[in-house]
Amino acid sequence: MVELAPSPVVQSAEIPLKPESKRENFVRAYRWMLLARTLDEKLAALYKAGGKISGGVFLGTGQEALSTALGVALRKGDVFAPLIRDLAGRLAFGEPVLDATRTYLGSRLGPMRGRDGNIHRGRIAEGQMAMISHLGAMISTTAGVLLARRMRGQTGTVGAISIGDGATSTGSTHEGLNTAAVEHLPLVAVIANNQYAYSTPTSRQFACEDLLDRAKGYGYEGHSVDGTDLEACLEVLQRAVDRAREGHGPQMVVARLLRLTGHGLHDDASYVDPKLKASPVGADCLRLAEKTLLERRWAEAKDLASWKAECVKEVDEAAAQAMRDPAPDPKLEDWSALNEPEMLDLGLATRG
Amino acid sequence: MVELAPSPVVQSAEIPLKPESKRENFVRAYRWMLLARTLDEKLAALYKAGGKISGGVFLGTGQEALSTALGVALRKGDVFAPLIRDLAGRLAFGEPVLDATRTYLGSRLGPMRGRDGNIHRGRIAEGQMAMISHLGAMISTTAGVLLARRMRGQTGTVGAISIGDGATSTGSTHEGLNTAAVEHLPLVAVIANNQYAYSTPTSRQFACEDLLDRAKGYGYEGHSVDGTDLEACLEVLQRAVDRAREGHGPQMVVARLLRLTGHGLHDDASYVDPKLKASPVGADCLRLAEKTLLERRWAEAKDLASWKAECVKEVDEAAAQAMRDPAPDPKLEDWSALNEPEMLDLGLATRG
Amino acid sequence: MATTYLEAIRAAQAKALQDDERVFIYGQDVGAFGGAFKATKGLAAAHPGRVMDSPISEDASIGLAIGASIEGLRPIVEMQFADFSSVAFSQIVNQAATQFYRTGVPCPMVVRLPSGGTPGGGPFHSQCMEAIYAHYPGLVVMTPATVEDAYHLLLAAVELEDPVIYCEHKFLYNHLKAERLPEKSDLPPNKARVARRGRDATVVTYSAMLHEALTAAGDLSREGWEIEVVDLRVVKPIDTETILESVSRTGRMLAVGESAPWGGVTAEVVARVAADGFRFLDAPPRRLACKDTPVPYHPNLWAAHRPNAAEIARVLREVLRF
Amino acid sequence: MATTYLEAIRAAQAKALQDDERVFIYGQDVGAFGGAFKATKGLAAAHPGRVMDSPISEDASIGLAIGASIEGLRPIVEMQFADFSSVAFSQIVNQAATQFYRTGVPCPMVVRLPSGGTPGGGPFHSQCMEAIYAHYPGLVVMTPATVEDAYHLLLAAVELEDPVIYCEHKFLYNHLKAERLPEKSDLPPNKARVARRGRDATVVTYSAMLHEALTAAGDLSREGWEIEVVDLRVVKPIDTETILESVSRTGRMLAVGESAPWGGVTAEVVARVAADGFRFLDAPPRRLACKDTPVPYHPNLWAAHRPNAAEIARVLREVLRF
Ligand SMILES: Cc1ncc(C[n+]2csc(CCOP(=O)(O)OP(=O)(O)O)c2C)c(N)n1
Ligand SMILES: Cc1ncc(C[n+]2csc(CCOP(=O)(O)OP(=O)(O)O)c2C)c(N)n1
Ligand SMILES: [Mg+2]
Ligand SMILES: [Mg+2]
Repeated sequence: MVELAPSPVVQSAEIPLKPESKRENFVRAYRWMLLARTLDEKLAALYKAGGKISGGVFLGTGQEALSTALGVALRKGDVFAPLIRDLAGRLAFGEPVLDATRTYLGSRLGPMRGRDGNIHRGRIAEGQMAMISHLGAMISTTAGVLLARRMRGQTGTVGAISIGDGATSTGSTHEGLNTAAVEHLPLVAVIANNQYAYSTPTSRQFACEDLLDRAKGYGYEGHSVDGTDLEACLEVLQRAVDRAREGHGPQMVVARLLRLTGHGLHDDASYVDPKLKASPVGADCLRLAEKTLLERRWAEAKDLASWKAECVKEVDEAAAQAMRDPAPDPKLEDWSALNEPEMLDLGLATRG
Repeated sequence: MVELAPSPVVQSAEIPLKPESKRENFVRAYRWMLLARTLDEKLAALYKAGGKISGGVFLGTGQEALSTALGVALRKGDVFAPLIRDLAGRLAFGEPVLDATRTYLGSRLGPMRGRDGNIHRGRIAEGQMAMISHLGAMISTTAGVLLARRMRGQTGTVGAISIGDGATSTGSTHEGLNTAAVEHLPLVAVIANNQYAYSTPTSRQFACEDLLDRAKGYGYEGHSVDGTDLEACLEVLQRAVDRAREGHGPQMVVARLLRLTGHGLHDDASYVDPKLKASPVGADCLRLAEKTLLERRWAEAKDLASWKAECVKEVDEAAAQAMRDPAPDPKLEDWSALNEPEMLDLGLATRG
Repeated sequence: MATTYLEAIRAAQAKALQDDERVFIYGQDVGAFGGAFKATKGLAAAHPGRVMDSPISEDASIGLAIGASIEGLRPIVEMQFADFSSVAFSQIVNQAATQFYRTGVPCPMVVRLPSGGTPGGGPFHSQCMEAIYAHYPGLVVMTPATVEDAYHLLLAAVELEDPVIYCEHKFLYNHLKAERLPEKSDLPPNKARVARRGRDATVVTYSAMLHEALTAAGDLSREGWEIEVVDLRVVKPIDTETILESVSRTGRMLAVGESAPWGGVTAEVVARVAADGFRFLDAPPRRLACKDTPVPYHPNLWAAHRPNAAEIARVLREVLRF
Repeated sequence: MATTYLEAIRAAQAKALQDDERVFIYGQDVGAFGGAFKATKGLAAAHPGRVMDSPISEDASIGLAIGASIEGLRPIVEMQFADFSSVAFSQIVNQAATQFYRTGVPCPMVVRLPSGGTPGGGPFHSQCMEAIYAHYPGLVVMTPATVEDAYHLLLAAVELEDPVIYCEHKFLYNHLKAERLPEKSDLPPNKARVARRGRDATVVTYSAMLHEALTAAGDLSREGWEIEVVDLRVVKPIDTETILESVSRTGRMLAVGESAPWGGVTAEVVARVAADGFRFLDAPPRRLACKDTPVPYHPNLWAAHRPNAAEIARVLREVLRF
């Protein structure tokens, strides 16, 4: 996908959009969504083929509009702590496709060097946080990055964190959200309410009418959005990111959508309520975006086809590259969890 | 204080109060407050005398109206997880004065047998939870008691938990409050916003305008109350407890007041903003209640004096008793943390 | 039809629900879905209202179980992975573990921890936390290595009047099979098992490492060595008696565990043998643990990170030749 | 004027703030109030904006420090009591400890844990958690026993490119005094100290127990025994070399720690000595820990719960007479 210019949305934060740029914006976002969907499909195929991918594969199917909208609303230099369904947002924020394929396919050359896997990848120097599994943990960590920047006098930066409806129940999420508010940090907390946490419906997760009701209780500005609607997502996420950047303190975005896949690929999601699937919340944001593109004549069917072909090509190349890469070699590892073992390690040799 | 009949407020949950019972109610509550204040004063004197009390002493000064109101609104058979400033509520809920003096003064005969101290005391069989220090931990535990009762078909029971403004920041509080809501349990969560958590003002604790804003986000019915006003407290706490008992799910009460003492007796609280002290929030609920009693002719000065004398007598006797009690003796301890050590313990004898 | 280790865990829970109306199960996705690993499959349907999905709130889940326990019920809490019990750590070690000592009111409950490494599991889905919980007074920590023990220890855990941390090993879930589940255990829960008789050295181990040790013992027997293998079954309290009895006959010992090398069960076992069985020892007691890093994700690295049969055999040869 | 252990901790933080602009302090009541124990007294005024009160959110406080650390700052987080770090356990062991290994980005930060028992402290204000954190790969765990070490190890902790759990003992805060704080430490942070030279047996210990051990050694010297006392200073990594060197001369050893008897530093030390110093041992290596219950509140019980000089002397006599 080298043809794409660097995300122009950076400017959109400063200059109101002209009608042309609205189209440009939408098309660009759509193409990130398409790339993410294509990569997810590839990973699914590789996983199902067996033997190529170790560990779980967690797809973002149905959440690409929301995730992309966040990714494009952020600028280079911002910080982004994605969660498991944020492939689209990662790509839009600047993560190379090769980082994903390398991590999933066990290349030694991926950002985690085989030490951690799959969705846990990140590049801290690029502001791409490398999540730990414990849901909510990355919120305070992202707040810490923002606090450090403020202490050093660096301004204009935004941090974004992404969580699901289920993760709202963790103590870590609560403490992280609250701490960011106390520090009045430019944090954007995006909650993808995709109706399930693994198999657990929201009725077993919280008892409020709308998760957005929590915004006030934390002292966040709140934004609601239909997560199936790319246009709405682009607008709302941009607004939230802008508000944070302009110093209005932390922002909470709650999106309604449905997870259109199992929790992971091992899960057939047979427990998902068919009524939800049939309802508007169950719509596929990618298909809706395509409909919009065609209806508004922002693209023709052949454009869609050729963009898809480009995505397939990029993804296939990245997968092929990752498979040619060397695997991690235990003999090349230093097997130290400390950065300065030489300074401290005297005889921690209880292995054999 | 044996003269006091068992709290008649049990009935008030069923029968609307007649004007006479309003007075009775107020007087009874005032006398619990007075007893708590008297006991707190005694403990403070003993602590300052030195050598008599080990560990910290945390007073409820200024929070007696709120705490008492909760204690009297509960019935025998309910569950109450008090926090550090709830001496008044404990007494009103049925804790003997001797439990407090024995625990503070290191008697072996106290409910904790010297194994845990002071504010950590409790009698689980009486529904008096024995708190651990970790703020928020008792919320889910109280929810668990309520859940167990419901599973066994026991109805009509209410559980109450008490926390401070500072404790709202813990993950444990969040998880506990949310879990109770998901289970729609008859829990009453009383938040005493006394403006400080140790030395930390609320501005460093949360960024919402009012902690009550959190009620909606958790799906609680919310109640606000002026914690300096006994009458208001009696009314609001009774309403909250009634609503929970009648099946309306968890209730949140947020009280405004000021901690009129140090965090513990070791703390002179010199950091407390003098403006707050001078403001209505800084009023002493006990003095206000006395004013009301006199103004309404519900009592005369000599009644107050004689009630006080009774309290002093009861407290002095309990303190004297506790001091005559034997201290814990390590030789009489079995030094086992397991209930069935004999079943499992084979050779855990690494001591010497 | 053979029963797997995982099926044994499910069967034990089914029996506990059946036999004891105080029992209930609580945890993420344990209800209709049957749990992330299917350890509670079918139980919600068979016991309506007694197998409940929790929010993603491990701290509150343990707190809730403590409350239910002191109120007379017998909760079994499933953690989705042992690793996530870290956010319930305070409730486990500070409240559940201290309840009986502080108040005199027992706190019987079982916390099931799907533990241990599998290829691709990575740093947050592979942890062994038995040593963490064993360090705290007031907890019993079980680490079944066999299908039979998975079943009988879990039943014993439910019956015990104390909080039990039950560490079930994910690597064994479907790998390990038994012909049938015996009605009764051949051993009470407080005894270690001599899993293989030997003469020349003793390996003390537990959980998945038992099988690596047995393989190593098999390999060494072809070299003429007879290795005795002791399966601890329960790591707190530890059955020191059985260990010492074994070492008194073999004179040599190696402790093997999958968790981190600083501390852990291996340190505890070696320290006990050194203190109480010094006179039996003909060679230094040794330890084998995983490497001192987080559990790596990639299967190549994972395989090198954990102890395995070849390495156990290698160290045993050193012990034997001392 | 003499400096206390607590003042040394404050002085080290003052110096770190002064010398390194990346340093900041974060924790409950550490700002204007100066901390529950006054370990940060005056620092907020001297360094505006760099000593910050946190909400009561230990998990978020550690998470925040991790974020600031990977962004290039050097946070010092004060836990009000070590016991409350239990609610930040996951962030410490799962995020701070794994950060460098997983990402290659170092995570230098210091978590100060006011640790250990005092009369009346009770189960939740007395814990020693060094063994819990030492078990996890990726952390350095310091346990200063002297005023000088309180100062120099804290400065070393701030400089180190790894996360450090700094266990300061509350019992020593005001009891322990030194004439002056030397400019430089006589030892690098990776070396244990021979705190007392001896010939007949070695006590390996750390933190507050050092002083009990020294008292015991003094008492035994009046009986004609010369006890060597090794102060570990840092319990992860452990300086095995110094321990073995000592045991090679004395032939006997006792490990003493204040924390719980299952596992802990004492198990790790005995296991190392047994494995690597077996040939030096003339008697079984022994351990002494607290009793296997929560730390009791009442001073009578507390005094019997922890090891003390008399008991150390008693066990040492057994070791000596073996
Ligand atoms: C503290 C914690 N407990 C349990 C898990 C296991 N887990 C991983 S994802 C998940 C469900 C998350 O649901 P949600 O937050 O709604 O995100 P979604 O998968 O729907 O995108 C669970 C329970 C975890 N990662 N962390
Ligand atoms: C998890 C946790 N962290 C820290 C503490 C130490 N601590 C005890 S009371 C307290 C302040 C509590 O403030 P608040 O909740 O407002 O109650 P108040 O004292 O004002 O009644 C703190 C920080 C604790 N008990 N638990
Ligand atoms: Mg979800
Ligand atoms: Mg307060």
